[in-house]
Amino acid sequence: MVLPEISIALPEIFLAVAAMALLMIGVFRGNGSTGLVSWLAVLSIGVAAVLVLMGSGEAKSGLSDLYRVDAFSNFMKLLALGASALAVIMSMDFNKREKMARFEFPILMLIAVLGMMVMISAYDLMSMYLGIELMSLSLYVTAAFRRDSLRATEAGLKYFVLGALSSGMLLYGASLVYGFTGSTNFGVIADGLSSGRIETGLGLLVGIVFLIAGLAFKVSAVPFHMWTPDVYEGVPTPVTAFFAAAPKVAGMALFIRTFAMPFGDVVAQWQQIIVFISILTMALGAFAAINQKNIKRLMAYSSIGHIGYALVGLAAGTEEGVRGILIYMTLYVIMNIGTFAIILSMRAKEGMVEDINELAGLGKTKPYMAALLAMFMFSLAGIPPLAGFFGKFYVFLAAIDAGLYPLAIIGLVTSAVGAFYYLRIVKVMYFDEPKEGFVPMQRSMGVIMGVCGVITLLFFVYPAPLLSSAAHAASALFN
Amino acid sequence: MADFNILSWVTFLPLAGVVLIMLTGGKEEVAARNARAVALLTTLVTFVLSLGIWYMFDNSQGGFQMVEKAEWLGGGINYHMGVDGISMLFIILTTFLMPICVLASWDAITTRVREYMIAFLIMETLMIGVFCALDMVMFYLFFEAGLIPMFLIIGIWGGKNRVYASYKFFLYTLLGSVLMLAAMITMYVIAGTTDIPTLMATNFDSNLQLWLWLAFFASFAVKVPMWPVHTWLPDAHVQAPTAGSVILAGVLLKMGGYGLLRFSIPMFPEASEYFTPLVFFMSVVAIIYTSLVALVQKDMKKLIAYSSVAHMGFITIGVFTFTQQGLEGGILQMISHGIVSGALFLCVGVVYDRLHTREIARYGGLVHRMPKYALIFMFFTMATIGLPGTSGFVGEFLILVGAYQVSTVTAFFATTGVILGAAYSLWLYRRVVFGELVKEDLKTMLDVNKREIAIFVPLIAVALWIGVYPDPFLDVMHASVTNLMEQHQASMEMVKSSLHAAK
Amino acid sequence: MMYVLIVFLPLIASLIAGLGGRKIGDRGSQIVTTGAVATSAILSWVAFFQVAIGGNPLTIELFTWIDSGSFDVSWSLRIDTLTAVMLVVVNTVSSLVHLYSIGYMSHDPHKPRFMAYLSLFTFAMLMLVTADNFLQLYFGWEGVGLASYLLIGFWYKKPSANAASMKAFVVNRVGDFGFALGIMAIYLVFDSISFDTVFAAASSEAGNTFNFLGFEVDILTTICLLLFVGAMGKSAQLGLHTWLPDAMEGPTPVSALIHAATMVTAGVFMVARCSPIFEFSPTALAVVTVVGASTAFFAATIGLVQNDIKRVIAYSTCSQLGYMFFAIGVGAYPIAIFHLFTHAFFKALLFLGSGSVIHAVSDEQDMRKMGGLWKHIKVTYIMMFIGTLALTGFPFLSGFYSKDAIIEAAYAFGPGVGEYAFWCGVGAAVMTSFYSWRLVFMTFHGKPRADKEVMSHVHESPQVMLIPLYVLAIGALGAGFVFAPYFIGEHYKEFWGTAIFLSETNTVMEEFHHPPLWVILLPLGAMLLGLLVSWNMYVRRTDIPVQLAKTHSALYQFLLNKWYFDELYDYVFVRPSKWLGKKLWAIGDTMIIDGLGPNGVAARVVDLAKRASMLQSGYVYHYAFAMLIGIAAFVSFFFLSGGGH
Amino acid sequence: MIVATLAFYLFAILTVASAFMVIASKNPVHSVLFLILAFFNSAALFLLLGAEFIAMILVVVYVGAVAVLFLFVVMMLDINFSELRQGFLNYLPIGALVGFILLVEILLVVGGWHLDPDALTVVTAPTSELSNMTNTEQIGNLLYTKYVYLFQAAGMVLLVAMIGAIVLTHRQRPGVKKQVIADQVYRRPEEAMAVRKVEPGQGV
Amino acid sequence: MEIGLAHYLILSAILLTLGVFGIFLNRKNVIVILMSIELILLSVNINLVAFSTFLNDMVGQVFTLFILTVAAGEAAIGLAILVVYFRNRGSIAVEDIHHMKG
Repeated sequence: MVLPEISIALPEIFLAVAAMALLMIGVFRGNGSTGLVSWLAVLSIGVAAVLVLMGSGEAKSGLSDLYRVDAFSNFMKLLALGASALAVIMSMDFNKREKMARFEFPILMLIAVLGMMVMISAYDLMSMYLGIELMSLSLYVTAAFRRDSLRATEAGLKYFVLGALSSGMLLYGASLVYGFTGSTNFGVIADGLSSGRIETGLGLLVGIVFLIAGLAFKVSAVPFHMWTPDVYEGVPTPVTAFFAAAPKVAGMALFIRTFAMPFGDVVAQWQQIIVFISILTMALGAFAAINQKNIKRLMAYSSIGHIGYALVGLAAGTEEGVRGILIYMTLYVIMNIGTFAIILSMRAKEGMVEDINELAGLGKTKPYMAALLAMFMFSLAGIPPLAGFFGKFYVFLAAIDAGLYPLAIIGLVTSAVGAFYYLRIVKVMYFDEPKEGFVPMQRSMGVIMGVCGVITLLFFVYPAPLLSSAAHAASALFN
Repeated sequence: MADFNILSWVTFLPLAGVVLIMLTGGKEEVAARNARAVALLTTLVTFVLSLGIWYMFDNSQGGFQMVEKAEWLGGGINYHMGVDGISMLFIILTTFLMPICVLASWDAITTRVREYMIAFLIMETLMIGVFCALDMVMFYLFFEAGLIPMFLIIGIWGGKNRVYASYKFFLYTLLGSVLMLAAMITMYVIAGTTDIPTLMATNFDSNLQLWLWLAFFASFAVKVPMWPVHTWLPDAHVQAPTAGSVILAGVLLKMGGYGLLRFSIPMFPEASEYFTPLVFFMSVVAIIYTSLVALVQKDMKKLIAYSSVAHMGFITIGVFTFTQQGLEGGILQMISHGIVSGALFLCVGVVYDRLHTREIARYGGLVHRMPKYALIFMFFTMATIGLPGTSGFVGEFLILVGAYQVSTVTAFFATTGVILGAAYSLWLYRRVVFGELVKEDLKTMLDVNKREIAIFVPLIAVALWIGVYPDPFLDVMHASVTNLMEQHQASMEMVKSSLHAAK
Repeated sequence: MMYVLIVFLPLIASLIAGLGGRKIGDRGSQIVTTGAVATSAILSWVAFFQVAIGGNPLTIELFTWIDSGSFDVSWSLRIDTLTAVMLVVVNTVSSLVHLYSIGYMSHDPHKPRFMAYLSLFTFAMLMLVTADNFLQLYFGWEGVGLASYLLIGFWYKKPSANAASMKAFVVNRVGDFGFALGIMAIYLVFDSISFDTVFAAASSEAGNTFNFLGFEVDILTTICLLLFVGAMGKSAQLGLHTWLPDAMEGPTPVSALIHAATMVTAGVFMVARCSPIFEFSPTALAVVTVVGASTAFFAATIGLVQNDIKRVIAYSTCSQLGYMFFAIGVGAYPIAIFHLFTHAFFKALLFLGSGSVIHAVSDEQDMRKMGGLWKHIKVTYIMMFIGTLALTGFPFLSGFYSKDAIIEAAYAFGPGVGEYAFWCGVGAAVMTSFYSWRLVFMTFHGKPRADKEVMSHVHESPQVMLIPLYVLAIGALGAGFVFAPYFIGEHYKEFWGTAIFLSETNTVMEEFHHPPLWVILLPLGAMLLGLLVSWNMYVRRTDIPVQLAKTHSALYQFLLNKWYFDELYDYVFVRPSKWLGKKLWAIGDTMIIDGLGPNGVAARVVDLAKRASMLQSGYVYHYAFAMLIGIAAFVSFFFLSGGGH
Repeated sequence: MIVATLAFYLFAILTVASAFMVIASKNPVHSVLFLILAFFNSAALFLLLGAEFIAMILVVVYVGAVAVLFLFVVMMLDINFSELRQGFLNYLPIGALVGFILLVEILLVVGGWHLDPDALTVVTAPTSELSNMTNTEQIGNLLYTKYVYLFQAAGMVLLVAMIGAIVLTHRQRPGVKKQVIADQVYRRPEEAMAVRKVEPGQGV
Repeated sequence: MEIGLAHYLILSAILLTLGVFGIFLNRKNVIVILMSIELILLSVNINLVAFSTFLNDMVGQVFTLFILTVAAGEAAIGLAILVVYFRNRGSIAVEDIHHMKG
């Protein structure tokens, strides 16, 4: 068990080494090196992405069966890596401007990414736990990174307390699963369940419930979502942007893998719970956002709602469902990054602003930015032909294919309710009288929002690459 | 010409205009002037090109023509375009109204002209796309996407209460169409494709048909709009800028009727048959109810908006008679209503541009200062009343003839709408145009200028043409409508025979 | 070609005058329109002799109109005797009215518009009478409605004119409502709406039934009654007559042309045209008789007390139309058309004459402010006198031939509705005579009641106005005498040819020639009675009317207010509609639909949104508790649903 | 056997009681101390179960490091305990109800656990007889071979914890003199001292 | 009476419940919440070790070891965050932590 075994974890190993190397650079060169470290972090993520791509596409488990690499994991890893890289880029300028530029920040993000990679490839309850903790601990720290801000530290504290509670729940679930199946390995559990060697008693189901609680917390599904709005609002905006994208991807990947692989054969048992969670999540996301005045908080509820839609695909419990989630999450990440690039550019003379009303008249003062934001909002609302629509389409396709008509209809209705608050932003930008405009934005932000915008707008022209790779990735879980 | 994908060209040509407008910069005034010119040019070229569709159209063929097909989303969801006798005229209607809309906004829109024109051109692409699409997902794409530019048009360039109206418009229609989306997905799951011609030939289970029909109806009824889901329309119309109202009344409402023709009837024949009484009831209520409401309106646009609801009630009746006259009348009436009510909104726009109010009581005696305007307005008032010789009559009468064959009660009550229609339209005309010219600010109003005449003349010409010699229009429809009816009858026969077998 | 010209010349003239009126000027448009219509009139006479007297009807198909399945309609000109008669009436009167208008409207600033409207009307009327299918008939029908609307409201400054024009249009629409339903029923039954097809097939449907509004009813009766509703609207029959008196708000030439001679007779024409259907429905004919007779009587009663000179004539028209209808009802279509023909002359004469009077007294229409005018406008006086004689059925004038024939036909029809019609007719004749002479006496005789200023300006009308009077007077004097043999006399069968269909059982046309003597004398007596009473009250002892009005004030008011029809309709239809409209708007739309629908839902959504964000209290322990509740709920779910195994 | 049973009950009851006191005592210092007690008792329970290494680690790591860290922080934050509000009871009924339901349900579930003979066949790393290998050895054997990658990952977690703790709490106060070794090393004689020729009799 | 697995599981369940109670019934200060979390982790550990023993499987104990390691790190970070929060707010009372809500 020497080199061949390692190769499947090459990107992760590279990231770990890179993180430590950057740490040393940072330590030796001090905070003046933040920019350098950030770019190097982006570079490392890029290299990791290349390594992921270079790995063979076929599914295999390794590292003593703790780890699995397949088309699904590759898809999700690339997504998480991409989202993280953009988040790092977006954070640089902000951090410098807000005087919180410290070299540990990109390193923590890098380690969080490492955690996500471990989560995505986890094939054992233990690797799952360690992945989650690696990611979460980094995130707790980044949340409170702006340690002189009351709001950020409060957010960090809340996030930490609830996150720790949730991992406690997850662990308790894991222990029950271990006890009632006799193994922590996904493959063994799956075999046991499908062969009928392990009976699906209440004990296992309660274990699954606790597992769901832990995982649902990570993707912020109702009723385990409560941390999300407060944390999104409190933490520095680039961190919010980061939180809203990559960890969700990783959490969702883990959610899918856990429920498609070890518990794939007991769909009927957990399906109703996921359906229930999904409905609650969609509804809460749609309703609670209506009253928000802070755009970050609004985006928090928006992301809750979107997770609800993605969970619709999981509730279907089919390959189509997973494909739907993959498409959904990809488009969600793109729209979200784009939106946050704009939020990060909401800078008045006095500094950053987060009130939605500050956007008033943006259609006049900054027409292109407004157009992009409007597009993201319509896309998030799922209005065709923008990309967001296709995500919803495939998710609900899976739900209806699985016969979950009420779920699909409730979901679609809540999406109409949700459109209400997305429209409000458009309304503020275009229908209201202009306020004083924002200061010019940074070029990198412009590029990011522009690219995301183009993808969002023109996705419908050439959707095939995403659709086929998502289908390929989904099929890896169901064979 | 064989390889020339004319439908795609017509559909996406307006986007070229969008790009051009985006490229033209410069000072606000210059940019605005350029935007207007480009928009006008683009819409005109599109119109001319769309006439090519008509030229190439084979009247004797009942199926889809000029079909284009390409791989798109995969899994039976393709880029598929084509026209038949039902959809072709709507495309022409759209391209015909667009240059008029651009002209109508020439002076009326002074702020953000570039964005305005861009919104309109995008709107045009989407509207044409709706009528060309032969794939449900594509249809839905175009159908829904139209909400965005319209929302902006109402919200940015609209009247005082525009925010409420635009929200109402957007959310009302969105809520209706998400149900349609659910139904579309269900159909896709069953049939494995979203290809419209294939789905037309697919037989859905009777029970399921009812649900699917209702879901589609939810969307189309809102769009049409039918009573009691019509309340968004008066608000949207009142607040929208003139050209927005024209498009709204002229084309957007037609999408609902077109959808019924394209989906509900051919795909769910049994359900359509089953729900016909409901549709008739709703339509008749719409006709009488909204006519009465129109009678007491104080706002010109609101009155016309309510009259639109009543007219659309006729159309839904016609469509659901499943008779040749009813169906053809319904289609023709949609075209006619597109032109006539559009023209009426333009008429309102003319005086609104001058006095900036739509309150009926603020007007009176306009004929003294604006005889040409009075004549034009009179013509369209008569056309909306359905005076024989104008387009409004032919469609309306065919619908009623069709309805009479199916249900005399429906025809009877629908015909009462003819009386009420005359009452509210003439009442409006009388209050605005006739009477003594007493209000000071009216005394300086100018008659329609050349640009405005250029807007109205084509509309009058077409309205008269359809009224006097509608054959070219009807000829286009015959084959397709016959096709539709035969399909419908065949499936009804099948149901009957299977019922017999079951017994 | 000639026939096409007859129909379309007025349209072309109308377009030239209407759209190019400013270019060619007042004079130009007058010449164009009058010339065109006059040409049409001359051609019409040619046509009359070719078709009616010569007996070769023909149909010219122009081009397809609507073609949808078996619903196939063309624009075409059907010229048979009935049409030819109507062409003559329409074009003759119309060209005279055009000519008259040149004088009458000489002070009006909108002459081209007026002329254009008149020609437009003429065109529509011609389309109506030349129709060879029901839809074209409907086209003309609505077209004349439009022209009538435009002309009544010609003086758009006057609110009363605007109201009257709208009323005319809407009330006519009510009639059209029935007409349209009738056409649809015809199409349903016969699968065609072309006259030839329908008339040929009518007999085969006799006695069959179909479902209408949920009732099984006789097909032909239903169709006939529906069509008759249309005729009632256009011809101002009892119930739908209210618009006609108000229509007098229009310029007087319009009243003469449209509301006396031509348009209002369209209903009569239509029913006559449909004789092949009506003949198979005795029930429908009975209804026509009763309505016609009642109208004749009813309108005459109102005419007794009216003070507006034009309104008197208007009610007279209404009453005369009633005559025509009950003539049809008893099966005497030729007589009805004959009365239509003669009536056109003398009624137009009366209207134009009264127009001349109004013109003379500075646009005053109230007869109470006239009197003693005969010395000042002698020509007009004579003309009016001739018209009155003709109307009241003075022997050997035109009215005598047609009106008496109607009364006799009613008698000949026999008991029941015939008898009712007969007595109504006689009663109406008395009153006709009374109010017609009353008009003459009040206007021309006695002391002048106008003020000095007006009297000093009284003057005879110009020649351009008088020439039409002369021509019409000739018609009023001689039309009956000349044409009676053709229309209703021994040649009537050859004359009408296939244009009018009489069933085999219908022998009225034979029988009315041989009534008892008292029946022949009765109308004459009625006329004399009316004349005498009128002379007594308005020339000899002018205090009687006042006293009568006082002693029978209820009756007087009842008549003066036109049996309170307008008030009744206002109360039953107009107000409730408006009230309902308001309520539907305020309660239906705003409160219920919007309240429960979008606004209500939006409000609930916002409420829910508030609640949802209240859940987010900010306290960590609440959040943790929510998680706990979630877990507890899911675990309980498994326990309750017996999950596992 | 009875000794083992008694021992279990003793330690179990003590664990529960001290756990209860952790959340119930007013003074957080007491809470920490009860926590330590709970850990000790659990360690004893682990011994009863034969997990010696875990028991030891629990005492060493948990009591020795984590609990003491808690204690440090409690002391350091210098909280005025009298001001801490007591809101324990007004929230109790519903919370207790939900918690109680959950507890009962879990008890019902775990009470129904029985050893599935089949399940044993899937065991990943069977425990060997005590005579062959000690518990510590077994763990070591697994940890450094099979689970070495997770072990490394755990190391990363600790690294994060370290970075995090430093990033968050480490402050450089101005005016505090710190030893900068590099500076000291790089210090050259020329900077530190100057050789002056002192003219005799004139002083410096 | 034989001490079976169930006994340990019941003990663990009680500890879990106590830990959970400690989190949401506690109004005093955040440190107690952190301690409650430690209790929950303890209950998990008891579970795992018990299962490990009764399944004759070492994996449970290895898992426990990882949990202990991670828990230590978690505690460190948790306390660090608590400290920075205290520096900003001057209080760690649970009820004071509700700056953001809605």
